[in-house]
Amino acid sequence: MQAEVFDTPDSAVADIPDGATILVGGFVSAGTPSNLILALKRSGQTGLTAVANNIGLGDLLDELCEDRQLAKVIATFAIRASGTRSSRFEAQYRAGEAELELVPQGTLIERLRAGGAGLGGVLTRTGLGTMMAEGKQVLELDGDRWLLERPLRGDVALLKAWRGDRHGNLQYRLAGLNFNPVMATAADLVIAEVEQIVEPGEIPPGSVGTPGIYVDRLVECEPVPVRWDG
Amino acid sequence: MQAEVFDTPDSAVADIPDGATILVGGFVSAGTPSNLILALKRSGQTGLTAVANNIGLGDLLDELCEDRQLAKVIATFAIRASGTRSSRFEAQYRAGEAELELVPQGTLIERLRAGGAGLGGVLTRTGLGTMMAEGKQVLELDGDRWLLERPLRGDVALLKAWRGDRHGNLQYRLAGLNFNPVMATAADLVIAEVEQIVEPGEIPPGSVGTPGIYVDRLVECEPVPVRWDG
Amino acid sequence: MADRTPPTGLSRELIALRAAQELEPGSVVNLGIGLPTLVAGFVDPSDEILFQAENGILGYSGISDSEFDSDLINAGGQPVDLVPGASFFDTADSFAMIRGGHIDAAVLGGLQVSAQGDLANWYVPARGGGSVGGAMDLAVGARKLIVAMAHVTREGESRIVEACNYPLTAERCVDVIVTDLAVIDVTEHGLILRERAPGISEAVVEEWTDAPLIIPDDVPEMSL
Amino acid sequence: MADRTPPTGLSRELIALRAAQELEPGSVVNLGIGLPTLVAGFVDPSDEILFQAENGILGYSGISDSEFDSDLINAGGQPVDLVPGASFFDTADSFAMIRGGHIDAAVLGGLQVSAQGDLANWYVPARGGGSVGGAMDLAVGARKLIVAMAHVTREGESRIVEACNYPLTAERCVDVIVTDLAVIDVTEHGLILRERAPGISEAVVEEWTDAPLIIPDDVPEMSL
Repeated sequence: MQAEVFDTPDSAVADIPDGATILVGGFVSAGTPSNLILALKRSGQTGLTAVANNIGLGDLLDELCEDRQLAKVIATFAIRASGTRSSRFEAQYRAGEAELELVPQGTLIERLRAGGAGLGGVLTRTGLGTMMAEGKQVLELDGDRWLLERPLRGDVALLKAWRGDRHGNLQYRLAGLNFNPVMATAADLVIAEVEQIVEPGEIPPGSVGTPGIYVDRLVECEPVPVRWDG
Repeated sequence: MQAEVFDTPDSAVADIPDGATILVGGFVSAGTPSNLILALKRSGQTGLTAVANNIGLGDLLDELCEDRQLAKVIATFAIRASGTRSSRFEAQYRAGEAELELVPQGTLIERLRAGGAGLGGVLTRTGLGTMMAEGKQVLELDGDRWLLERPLRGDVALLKAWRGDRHGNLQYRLAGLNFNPVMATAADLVIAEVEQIVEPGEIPPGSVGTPGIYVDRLVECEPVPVRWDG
Repeated sequence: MADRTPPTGLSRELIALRAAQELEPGSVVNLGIGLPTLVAGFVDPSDEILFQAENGILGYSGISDSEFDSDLINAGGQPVDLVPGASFFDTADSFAMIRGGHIDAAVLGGLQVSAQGDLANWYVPARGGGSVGGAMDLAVGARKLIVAMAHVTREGESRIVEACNYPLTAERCVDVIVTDLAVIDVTEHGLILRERAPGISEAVVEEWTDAPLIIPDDVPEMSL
Repeated sequence: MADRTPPTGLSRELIALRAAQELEPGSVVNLGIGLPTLVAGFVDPSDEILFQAENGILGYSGISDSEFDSDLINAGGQPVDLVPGASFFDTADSFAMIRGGHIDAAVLGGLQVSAQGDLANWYVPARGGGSVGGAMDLAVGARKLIVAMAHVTREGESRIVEACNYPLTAERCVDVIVTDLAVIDVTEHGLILRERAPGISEAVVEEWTDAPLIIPDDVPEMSL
């Protein structure tokens, strides 16, 4: 149950196939695997589906649109409400070159959690009576109506943590957790960039945010500075 | 959002009404609110439903059967497989004086989580084709069969943590987490016994196991030594 | 309607200030992106209001002036300061908190609010695509939902309507509407005008509200 | 059948030892209560097998001789020692791990296993009530399920049966059965005898197995 340590983010993502579904951790600037995203850009895979909280909001995911690597995005923030600034993804979406599936944030995380936890779905009120309910099963139970949301998984997950050890244990800092711990459970191949690789035991057992068994690959990188200015 | 600090476990549980449904955190000896359970015994409420991982396994929940306070138990471990040792609860269950609802552990925690997280239920394979599926809805989705499990909540939750602060933040130690963090989210009144009450900020923000908004009452007590000898 | 000139009401900052007055001392509050984030700057620290950011923070006090830390931001990407007793958690736990009814109040922006309290705030049909974020979960889960928005669009159309023609965020979820012109309660009897912005008459509010509005006697001006 | 004397096979400890041999180096393993907990004592530390306890520990090495700490126990309530790189989590995360297919193997006790690999291990009809614990989730979620049990009941009845008459834990979940008499694989072709306990013949295993058993040529004795 050792995680494989890679020397560079490029080598860690090199064998991701075209057409893969990739879960990308992070929330705007926090806990976002920007080194791995940039490596994916250099690596040049195409036809990818990205599952992430946001695209084009200070994250670097939008960089993957420069060479049209993204066929589809599943996200909660994708198109800015005001038209004053636009992302590459927005342009490709409007041109019909990339698909968008918008998912409420609490539903996105529950679908990912279900995918990682072996659940067949969850019932939520979120989205009832809205466009999000279109084509979805509604259950009426004891007089309440619930939307059935199905699991979501990735072929690959790209994560960012603070520290990692050779067992794959990850420790997050501050609000860097967000989507990372759940995405770690919901993909076949889990790749994490960390600021520091430490010896097993250096991360206290109570401070492990993602137990090592979920993580397949680790790469130590200086974080890419990212900031969203609205 | 201050948690109310009580001087004694007795005063913290005194106004729990007869007939209440009480979630009891802990797993055998770990993270078990034994002081609060013993206070409930002294307090004498009757007709209670207890939701807990176990009864009669080194925990003190079985003490509540001495004065027949439990009308029903919802648990994962309740009757020992071997008949060599028996609990008071087992005797009352066999005499038809107390009800038992046995729930698989992973289903019990998901039902509680759904109750706390505003979900209407979850779909699991666990229990399909067994007695646990009796009377429950089965959904067939894309060729797979899933058991629909509904949310579970309590009127009261009794928890045990290591440290707590006046905001109600709780920090657990070692394997003392178990059912406590989820139960904290799934009851109307949440009472926690802690070994130590500290100032807000002393528990590092990344080490808070239960955010303070879930906790209504805190009481500092010396833990009751408990051990299960099988 | 588009040929009339909308009245000049409160600034964005004053809408935020007035929305802040709706928050109970000691309550747990989530602020939406945009105008609502300004609300954090207008609460009295002695009220001990605890702000939750859906990206995984409970207990930030406001926007930070310190050096930017990319891992310490609110849901709008802005740097924040923490209060003693703050905590971090992941998105699953954050939305369990939101959807599970553990947030006392949310302040969200709005595009339209209907007479029944339906909210539309995530999708501008003319632009398409949209960004939903946590809005749908907050609208469903927060115990009290305050919508803070301009009363009238730039094109001169009321944002308070009989029925939303923008796609909904959630049905029957809004409790209070705070705009540059008025404070309006959404009740089972309909929309009730509670306060007017300084210098704005009941008649002006009614004129720019495209839904039936109950106007009690002597509607006071806001005290800001 | 009850009037025959069951053969004497492996001790509980040797069943655990043989079950331990089924575990892959580097794998993540959950051990059920009772006999399976003994398995931890029979793995080679250099194999770096990581034990998961469903009460919220990944990475305990075995039963501890140190002073008892009530917060550091496995699912059987026994004190455990941790390996470097261990972690703690709550029950929701623990069963996400189990149900989600992240545990390579589980070793559970059994009351009955059927020819199709159905498992019954939580409810003795004569006693009623029962204790299910995490068994149903482990049976459904573990990638490989090893059942370690006595081949025959004290009353002389085979625990390996055509169809379980005890209430099921899960259907078609068992991969390998390790008993005091034999190692049997559950395959799509049926039950296949892989190994015999020392001194136990194929015929004896067959005699005490109440389900069709495929017996290849030259079934080896276990090497313990």
